[in-house]
Amino acid sequence: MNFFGTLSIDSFVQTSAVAMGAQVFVIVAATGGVLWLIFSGTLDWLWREWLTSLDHKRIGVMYLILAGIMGVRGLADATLLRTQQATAALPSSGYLSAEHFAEIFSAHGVIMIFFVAMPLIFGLINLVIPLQIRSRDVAFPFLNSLSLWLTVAGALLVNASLVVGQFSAAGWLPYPPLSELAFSPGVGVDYYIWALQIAGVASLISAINFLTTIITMRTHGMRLMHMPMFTWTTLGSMLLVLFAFPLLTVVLALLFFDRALGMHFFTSTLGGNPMMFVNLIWAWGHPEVYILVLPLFGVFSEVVPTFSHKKLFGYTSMVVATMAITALSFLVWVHHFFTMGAGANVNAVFGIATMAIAIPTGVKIFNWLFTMFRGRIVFKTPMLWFMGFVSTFVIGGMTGVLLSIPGADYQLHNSVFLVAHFHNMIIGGVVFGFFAGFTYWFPKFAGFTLDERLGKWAFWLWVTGFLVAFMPLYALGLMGMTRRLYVVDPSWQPLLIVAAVGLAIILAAVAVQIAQLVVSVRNRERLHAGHNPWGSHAPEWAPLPPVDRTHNTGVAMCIGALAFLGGFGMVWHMWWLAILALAVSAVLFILPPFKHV
Amino acid sequence: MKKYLTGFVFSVILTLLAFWVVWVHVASNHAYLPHTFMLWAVVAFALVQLVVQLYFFLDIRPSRDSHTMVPFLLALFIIVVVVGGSLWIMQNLSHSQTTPFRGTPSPQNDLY
Amino acid sequence: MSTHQHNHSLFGLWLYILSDCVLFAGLFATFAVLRGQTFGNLSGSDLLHLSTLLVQTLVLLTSSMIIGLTTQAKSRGVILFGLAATFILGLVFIGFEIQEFAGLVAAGAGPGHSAFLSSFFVLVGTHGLHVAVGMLWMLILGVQVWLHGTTHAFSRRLTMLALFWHFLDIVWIAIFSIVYLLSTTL
Amino acid sequence: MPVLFPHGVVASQESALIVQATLLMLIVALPVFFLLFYFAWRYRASGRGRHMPNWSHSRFDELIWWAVPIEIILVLGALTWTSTHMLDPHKPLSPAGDAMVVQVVALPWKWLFLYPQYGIATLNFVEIPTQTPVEFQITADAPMNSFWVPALGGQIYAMPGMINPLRLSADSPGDYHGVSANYSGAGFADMHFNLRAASRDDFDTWVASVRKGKGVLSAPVYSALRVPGVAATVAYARVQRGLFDRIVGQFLDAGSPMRH
Repeated sequence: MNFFGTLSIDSFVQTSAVAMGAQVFVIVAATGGVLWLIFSGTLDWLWREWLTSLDHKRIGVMYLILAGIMGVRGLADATLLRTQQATAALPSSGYLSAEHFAEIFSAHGVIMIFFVAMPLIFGLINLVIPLQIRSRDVAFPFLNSLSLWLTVAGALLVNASLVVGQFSAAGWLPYPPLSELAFSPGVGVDYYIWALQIAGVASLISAINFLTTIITMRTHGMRLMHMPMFTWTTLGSMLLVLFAFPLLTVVLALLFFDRALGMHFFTSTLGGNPMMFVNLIWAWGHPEVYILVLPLFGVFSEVVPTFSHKKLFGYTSMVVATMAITALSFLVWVHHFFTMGAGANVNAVFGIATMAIAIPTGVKIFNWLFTMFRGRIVFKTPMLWFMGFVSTFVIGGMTGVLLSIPGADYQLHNSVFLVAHFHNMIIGGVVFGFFAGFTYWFPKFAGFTLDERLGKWAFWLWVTGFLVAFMPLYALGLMGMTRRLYVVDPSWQPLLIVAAVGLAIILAAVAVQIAQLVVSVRNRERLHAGHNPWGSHAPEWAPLPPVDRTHNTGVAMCIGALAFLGGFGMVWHMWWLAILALAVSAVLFILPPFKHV
Repeated sequence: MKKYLTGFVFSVILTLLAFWVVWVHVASNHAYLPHTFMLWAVVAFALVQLVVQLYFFLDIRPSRDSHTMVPFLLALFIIVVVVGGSLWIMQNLSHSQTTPFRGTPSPQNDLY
Repeated sequence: MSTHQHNHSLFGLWLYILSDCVLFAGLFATFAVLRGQTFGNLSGSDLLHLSTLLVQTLVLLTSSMIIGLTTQAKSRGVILFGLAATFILGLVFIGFEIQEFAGLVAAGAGPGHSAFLSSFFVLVGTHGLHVAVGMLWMLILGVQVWLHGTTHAFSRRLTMLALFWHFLDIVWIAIFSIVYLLSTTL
Repeated sequence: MPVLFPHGVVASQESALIVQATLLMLIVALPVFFLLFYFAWRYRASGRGRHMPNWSHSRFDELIWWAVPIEIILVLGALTWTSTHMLDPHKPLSPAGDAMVVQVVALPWKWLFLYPQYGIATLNFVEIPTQTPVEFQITADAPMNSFWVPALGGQIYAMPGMINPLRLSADSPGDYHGVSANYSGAGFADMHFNLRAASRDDFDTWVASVRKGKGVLSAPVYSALRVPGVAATVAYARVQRGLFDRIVGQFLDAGSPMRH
């Protein structure tokens, strides 16, 4: 038994210049960051005020910072993908190898979903939910901190793969048998499994935490049907996490057993069934989409009334629609694999169930529109994001319904039409929704608003960039271009170049947003906002009594660090390390109750 | 106190009944009790025991507060959907795709 | 600790248990799909040993009742006795399971030998792992009550443990019925 | 745009379905766009629109936007049910059962086509007669792939141990692009093939010319194809008997009752 498992000095050798560049960058950035912290003397402050904090607001901010950092990584991946496809029209093969391209598109998807979108919504939820239900904090502050640090551990594992070994090259959902040992012998898929396994546990803990908070800690007199819409949609989203993530845990564990212990769940040999993986992972994967988008629906239900100076139209309908979406999202997962060969009955039933989700979603949109009706609409940036959201989301919704008709899906599935569709939903829904919520609630926490002029610039650049980057992909899909191609047919090149320009515009938008933050902080005196700058009637804006400082603990962060080590041990088959990390975490987790019995 | 003992007695009886059915079936070399009867009997005993334990051990009853019941019912719904759905889908997938040589002997591969 | 905290933790645990039920549902679905894939190795009916299984089942059932009764007890001695009894019964249960697994592996029917065996080992093993975690929890509570006696926080934790343990017994109903007893219908 | 301007009966039905469904959805989508921008303009703060800050529900209005989407989805649902059964890739195109059979094996990273009725095989290209229903029987000896010829009709997955049927037919002679649509490893981008649809006479001439060739698809030749890599186009004059069955059968359990 080797002490270092399968890890050897060769594991550090990267094959391409781009990969080596990334490796050096991560090492330099990590050591640079740590050295700066130590020598600038901020480490102590950081530790005391932030890293060990159990305050939901600070945890929320740290989630957002994590999402920001990982977002930069995800965008860098996107840039590599877009430039490769724009330049690699045959006979040219671009600058990335097929394997490296595959690693990048896999990492891009994983990072954007698990380490950008999820932290973004958990960040917002952490910041706002306790204020909205007017409770002192969440139900389990320690578990809240633990969730954060486990998510960070997962994110670190993904980035560690840049330095040691490589990341999965089997796509963001690694279908077997490609992801089995026979076809993916490296550690890439194992990194994937453990990064997601750890982040998945974090999400599950958060879900329990926020459900308990919302159900048991609402302020006196706030009945369920008095809850603000953001609280309602968060409730729906967290119920989905609670019941969907165990399926992810199962499917990843089984894949790991196949790979590490020679079992046969999803292999094509000895009776394993790869289709079962596809079935199970989408039983998680579809609800996951609604986990991401539901809270942002809630954000718009807060933003639209505020800026229309009017009450939200059809509160009861909104609640019913939210819960309908929650329940329906568990009934549709087959639409991700209509083309696997199930019979017409199965496909039709799940196709129709999928379309049914368009009903409550449509109702929500009409309710927002009729909140604007006979209002006094002020177009501050959050409201602009809403306009951008509806305009793009309706397109995405229509293409989504197309994909849910099996007969049409046979021609659209796995093409870049599909890629355009889900980016349409995630960017138009989740990203724009987040920006609306972020701009809207920012003054509540910072005491000043964000610069409006730069905000509007960012908005227009984002919308333009999005349209330029993704509308061509719809057309390319209809031209028969499949996803995940590292070299492309020359006839597709012009539109791919347009898409790359679109990405450049999005990058410019992100740059403007960073500038907006910096400028706003510098002009905070001028942008100073009272306790309720938008004149909202929602409960989170009412002044709160000062909160007594919660006590701090570094235990959660230590468990996070151990989870990273344990995951690393699992990836490299250093079983002793994994067991040790688990045992120490268990002790750390068990000990506190002994102290205050 | 009483509820645990009642639940226990009921559970023991139901367990023994389920085992007895299978035992009769096995001991008679599958002659007694048809397959389908046994299948439904075992499933029925399990379901009843499930309800018994939920009721007597976990205190799950319709009068419980909605905080407990709503997530419970939702979980039940999802379990039915996931298990039932998976079985239906997987069954359908393997039925609608044909595999060759019905009944022919094993293709022990002399291929390679 | 206030009764408020009591509600939180118990409700949180309840949510966790429901979530865990879905985890088991995933494993059951996998088992059901793969159970015919024996590839010449042992099949479900080969694994059925009615007498051992009955003993195992009754042991777990009894332990579930005992932990339930223990939550009603007031004195430290009775509680310690209840915890110890449950722990020992859990140990017996796990012992049977380890014996079964070891026997299978020795007979060349380990989890890597067919899809059916993989799904069998993982489903039953996951339940066993939960039982082991429950026993660790019991051990911790035992030490706590031994050191500090029964406090309010302690009885909250004991209630939670009992809830968890009952849940494991319920999962076992599904396992002995579906995995073992129904294997004869295959 | 082969998806919207197809050359096969199946693809034509599928593209018609795409167009129909899109038009149906516009019934909701266009009003949404109109209302969004109209309300935004009409009720802007500096505008003259009436302000009713407390008007927040109207049972009648809400009924309309629950009812209208429900009805559209009912229509779309009916369309989905019928079209899914009509376009079921497993359903024969003609009732007579006179389809030509092409067995397809997705290999790492090439496509192998066997013509059981003619005893020939081709690698990385396939030829079929026009105006004839063709039944592709698709399997894989590789990770999951998806067999897709956009101009002729929708795709279906190629998986080890399974035979997934896909019925297509070409209206007019021509060369159509075929691809794998499901990522299957490093050589995935090279996993495309040309599908040539030729008139019956040209097709028969082609078959005869292939038969005159030398290449034999024997077990050793097939073993070499299983090695991951990209390959050129090849035509085989003869094929070892039972090859396809054994390719599929290697993943199956002979004694298992689950085998159908």
